[in-house]
Amino acid sequence: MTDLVQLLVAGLATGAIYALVAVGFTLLWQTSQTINFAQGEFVMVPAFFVLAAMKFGGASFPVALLLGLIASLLVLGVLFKKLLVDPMIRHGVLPLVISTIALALFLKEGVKEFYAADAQPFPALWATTNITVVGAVIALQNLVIIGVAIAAIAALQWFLAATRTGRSMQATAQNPLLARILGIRVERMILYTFLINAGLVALASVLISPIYLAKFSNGETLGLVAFIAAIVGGFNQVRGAIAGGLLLGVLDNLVAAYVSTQYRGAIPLFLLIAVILFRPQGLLGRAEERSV
Amino acid sequence: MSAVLEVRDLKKSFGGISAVGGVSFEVHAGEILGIIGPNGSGKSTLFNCILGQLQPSSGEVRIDGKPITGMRPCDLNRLGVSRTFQLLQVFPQLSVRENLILAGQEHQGSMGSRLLGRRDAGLTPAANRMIDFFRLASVADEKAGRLSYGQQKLLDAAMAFMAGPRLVLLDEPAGGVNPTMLADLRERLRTINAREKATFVVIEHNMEFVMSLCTRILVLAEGRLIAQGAPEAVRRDPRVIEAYFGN
Amino acid sequence: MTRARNLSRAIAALAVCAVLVAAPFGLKPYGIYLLSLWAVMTIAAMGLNLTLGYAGQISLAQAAFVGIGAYTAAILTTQGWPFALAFLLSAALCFAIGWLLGYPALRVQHHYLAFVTLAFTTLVFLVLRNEEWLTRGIYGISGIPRPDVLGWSTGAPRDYYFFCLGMLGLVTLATGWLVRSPWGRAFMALRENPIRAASLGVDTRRYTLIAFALGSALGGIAGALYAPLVQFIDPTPFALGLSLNLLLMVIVGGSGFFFGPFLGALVSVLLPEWLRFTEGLYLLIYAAFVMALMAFCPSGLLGIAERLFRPAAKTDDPPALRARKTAP
Amino acid sequence: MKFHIGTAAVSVLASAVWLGAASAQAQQTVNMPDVVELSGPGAVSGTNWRDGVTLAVDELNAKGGILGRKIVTTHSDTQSNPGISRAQVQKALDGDPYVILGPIFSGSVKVNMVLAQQAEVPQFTGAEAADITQAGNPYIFRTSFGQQASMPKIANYIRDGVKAKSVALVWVNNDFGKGGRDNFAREMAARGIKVTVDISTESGQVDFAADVVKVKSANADAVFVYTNEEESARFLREARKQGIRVPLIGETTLLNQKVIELAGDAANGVRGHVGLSADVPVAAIQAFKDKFIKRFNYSPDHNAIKGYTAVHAIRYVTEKIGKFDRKLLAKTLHGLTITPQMEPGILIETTWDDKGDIDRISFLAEVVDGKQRITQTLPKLGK
Repeated sequence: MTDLVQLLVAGLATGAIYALVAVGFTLLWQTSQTINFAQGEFVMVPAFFVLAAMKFGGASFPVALLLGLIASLLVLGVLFKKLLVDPMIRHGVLPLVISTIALALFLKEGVKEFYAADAQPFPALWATTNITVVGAVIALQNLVIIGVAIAAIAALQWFLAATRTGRSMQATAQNPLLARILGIRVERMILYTFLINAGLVALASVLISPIYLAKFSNGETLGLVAFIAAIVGGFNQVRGAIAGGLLLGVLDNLVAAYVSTQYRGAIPLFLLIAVILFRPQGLLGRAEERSV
Repeated sequence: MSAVLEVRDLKKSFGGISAVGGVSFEVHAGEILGIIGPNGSGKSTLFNCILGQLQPSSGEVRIDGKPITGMRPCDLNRLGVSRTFQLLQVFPQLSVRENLILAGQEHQGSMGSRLLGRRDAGLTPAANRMIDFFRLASVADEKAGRLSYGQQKLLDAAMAFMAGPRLVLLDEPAGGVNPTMLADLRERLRTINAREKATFVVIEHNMEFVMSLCTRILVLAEGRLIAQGAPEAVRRDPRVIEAYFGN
Repeated sequence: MTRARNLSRAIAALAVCAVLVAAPFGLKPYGIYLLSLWAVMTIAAMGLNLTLGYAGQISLAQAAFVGIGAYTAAILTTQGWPFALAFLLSAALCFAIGWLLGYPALRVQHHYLAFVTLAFTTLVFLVLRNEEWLTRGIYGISGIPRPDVLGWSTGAPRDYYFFCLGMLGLVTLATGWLVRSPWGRAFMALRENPIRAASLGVDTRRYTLIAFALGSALGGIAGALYAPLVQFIDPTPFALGLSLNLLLMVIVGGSGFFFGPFLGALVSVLLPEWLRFTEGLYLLIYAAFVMALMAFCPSGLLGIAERLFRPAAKTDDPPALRARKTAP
Repeated sequence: MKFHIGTAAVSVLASAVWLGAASAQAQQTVNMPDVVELSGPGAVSGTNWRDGVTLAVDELNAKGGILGRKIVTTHSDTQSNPGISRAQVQKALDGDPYVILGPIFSGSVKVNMVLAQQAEVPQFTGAEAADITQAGNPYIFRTSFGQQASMPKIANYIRDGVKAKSVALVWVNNDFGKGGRDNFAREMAARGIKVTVDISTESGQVDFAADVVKVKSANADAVFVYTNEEESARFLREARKQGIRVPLIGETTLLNQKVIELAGDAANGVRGHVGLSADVPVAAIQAFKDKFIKRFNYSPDHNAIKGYTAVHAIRYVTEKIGKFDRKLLAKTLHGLTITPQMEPGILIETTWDDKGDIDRISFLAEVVDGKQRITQTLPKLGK
């Protein structure tokens, strides 16, 4: 029982991170048909922005966090869109997939060559104390992660649904042409989604780095699981991504604990294949009309 | 005359909204049947249901009395039913000749012979005849993607005839084609109809084109058959006028 | 025009063959090894080019098939089976598995398919690593023998290079025949417009499965040649990285161009050598190069070549990329 | 199309010429190529090794090299891939080297030690997998304990020091961890100590909650953790969080300064065996560590020491035999003991046996408030 609670909380914490990353991933897909194979690296990089600001810029941690966020928005948001996505989007999906794959390699190697090849400790945002619930020891960090992630996504949901800009963004996602006719500044809306994605990954980065440590290769698995979460949950649904993320996080822990550690990596993949074959729109997703 | 194509009480609805609400008709060997109707009257849906692109909600489609409802498009085509699409559907990266050979190759020999046999599946002469017939000789080796719209339209039609089909369904063949070429196209269709004894069903907006081409006309409105008969009769039919111009 | 082109083509082809045959005599074992590796990788990339470039089905599973092929060959030959038999079995096995993997492709497209195949690669890696009784797990299989072909021992680097080159030659001829046959035409139709293809009697379902199976079989063949080349295999080289790498080879060379994989594999195999002077930075440079290429000429190096030498043919999207837009 | 073929032809030629040109050596130098993991999973170890080698080479060249010849060392990247490593070692051999340094991944070593053997070139590897020196290859030399040497030490410690009757085993499922795990399990069986739970973890794994839960529910007398640096740190944190009371035992890596730095307080109380590490209280090693940090501004791990000492050992033996003779080098090194008096760069007295395995003193240590403290020094096996 206590074990179960233990596993659930840990799983939810990890899952919350997957969710954050997956949400950004789906946003990009919806508004600009960008499948970002570098999404995992996007989570890895901001932590190093922060570390670099402290190491080279001699900034204090809070300042460094701010600088890191700004850098993320600029590099992973604006530059990513302007330099990589915009020139390529007209060629269709595949070239963009290819260059995000290359981008992932680029970011990894860049961090390895110019910062460090080994894992770096990352300052915690809050006291690393534990609390005990029905015998299970739960790190405050985990609860904060879950809380912040859910809050962030809820805020995003609200923004998309309730604000003018948010609705314009959704319109852009559903039918750019019509949106343009309706006088929505589509280009700007798309840019917003890229900024939001950058913000989400930066948030994920500072949330996990204190626990998972900052390392150039951290993105590899994270990005992959985030994709899977997005697809399993429902590619065209923000809440789908959340569900997918949490589900995978919990599942991973339960499988490792009660089934097999050697094949823990396989379970999300089976889930992915099953979902794609039997419910391509995802567990919570809407089916998209596909006809001639 | 026996019916080449029989449609019985065909219904198709998308999530409650009925696009085709119980349509029945027959097409006889050698005739050129036109189907007209205002936008959203269900013409294209009807087509796609007949041709297996969409699953009809209910009803039956027969070719030569043989039920083919829900048959895969490729098998249907092998039975000698071919079609053109409302929007251009050529293979832009293949040359005109390759497009035509492709249109015929699956009707030749077996999978094995298509791998090990001749590269053109013996269709070059047929393709060249088709090219001459549609006056595409000047661009025969160009990639289809580089042809003018009108030329692509001709190629599109030519592909439909490549396998010598018994029944051809043409979805707005006249769409976006300039008048001179239109007359040309009409002539070609007539000739083929006469020469190959091919049966045509034509969906068209262009009244003049339909009236001058077809031997019989069906009028569709809101997914139902509201009138049919010879071009002149239909032209005068008040229900048709109402359907088009409302009141 | 065609006769003149064919002639010069033949001459160029002969020139290349001459170079490939002469090369090992001017090279040290290292160079020969790299060229052998190039030949093997080219075969794998040709397989992917068939699936992706011609039939328009994106697949990230090629590494898995190279792995399956390599392990089949390694396990059987170290058990004393004749290479020829192991070789054929590798190809057959990959053909069968590839056929099965094709079924998802009938249901889903684009990124969905990419992720199914990606998942498959990772699953195969896990099996190779965890099923020690079969694959010796992380320890890998060593002492893989190089074959004797009709009494000709390919043990020495140069001999084995010629063996790989011969295989590459055969595969090239076979694939060349295939893509020019009605099958190849049907593949391209599948890539450019499956709906229209179906309406012309092309059995899209069957051709999709065939495309997957054949592409995978070539992957298996590459694997069966890779194992005796390195003479040791463990699961690590057959992880997702190789799939991505092969994908890059096809795209960089020019997806849908018959000779694209040759060039792509050449770049990917020799780049570290060319960029030696940059110390650790060559991966960075490669990545930057790929991104630039995608931005300016997504049809790959051969696309550039076409642009340069045939201004008439204004290179727009490469065939493989254009596909998706008309797909349902 | 012809142009395409043309392009290909040209590039093949170009590359051919290039490869031919590559690896030409000037006369009055000695060629000691280094083939190691600089990218991929092995990048961290490989980078340390490379920098250790670089440091040693530069020191020696500053003092005039070996027998008056400057050392030329090119570093090539195996990408942690056996296939590539074979290529790179082949290339090194084509350059007619005096010795070959690296690689570290035993998979890679298994591929190419055969090549070095055929070419009769001594190879100094950082690999620790047991079977490498079992094949009777007279040209392979370790630079640290093989797992077959270190695991008995840790096993004895668990039996006599910790007095554990049962142990939970956590290992990383890669080239390094699997070998250690198998040797460890064997030693446990030999000493009648029960392995209650055997948990494989992924390299790069971040969430160890499930693994720690399993360890807890196995309630063994001790936990043996054999994973790479950052995974070790993450595991320790999770273990501390879930309040594991039983002793956490490690072999070298777990007590590594890097792990302590990453795990923070969670590392306190960790005990185990330390073969070679930059943290042992030996003046020479501390001096090396300072030099290293000063030069590369990061803290070296044992792989850096492996590379550093290897180069110095080669220097010593070569000048001992007075000429550049590969066979003689290999022959002399077998059964040779080098002490810091003879060769300061060896850092600790080291003996190579007839199989190329290494023998050194080693240490039992414990992490006390963020520092590794040596509790006992284990004698060389030989004595």
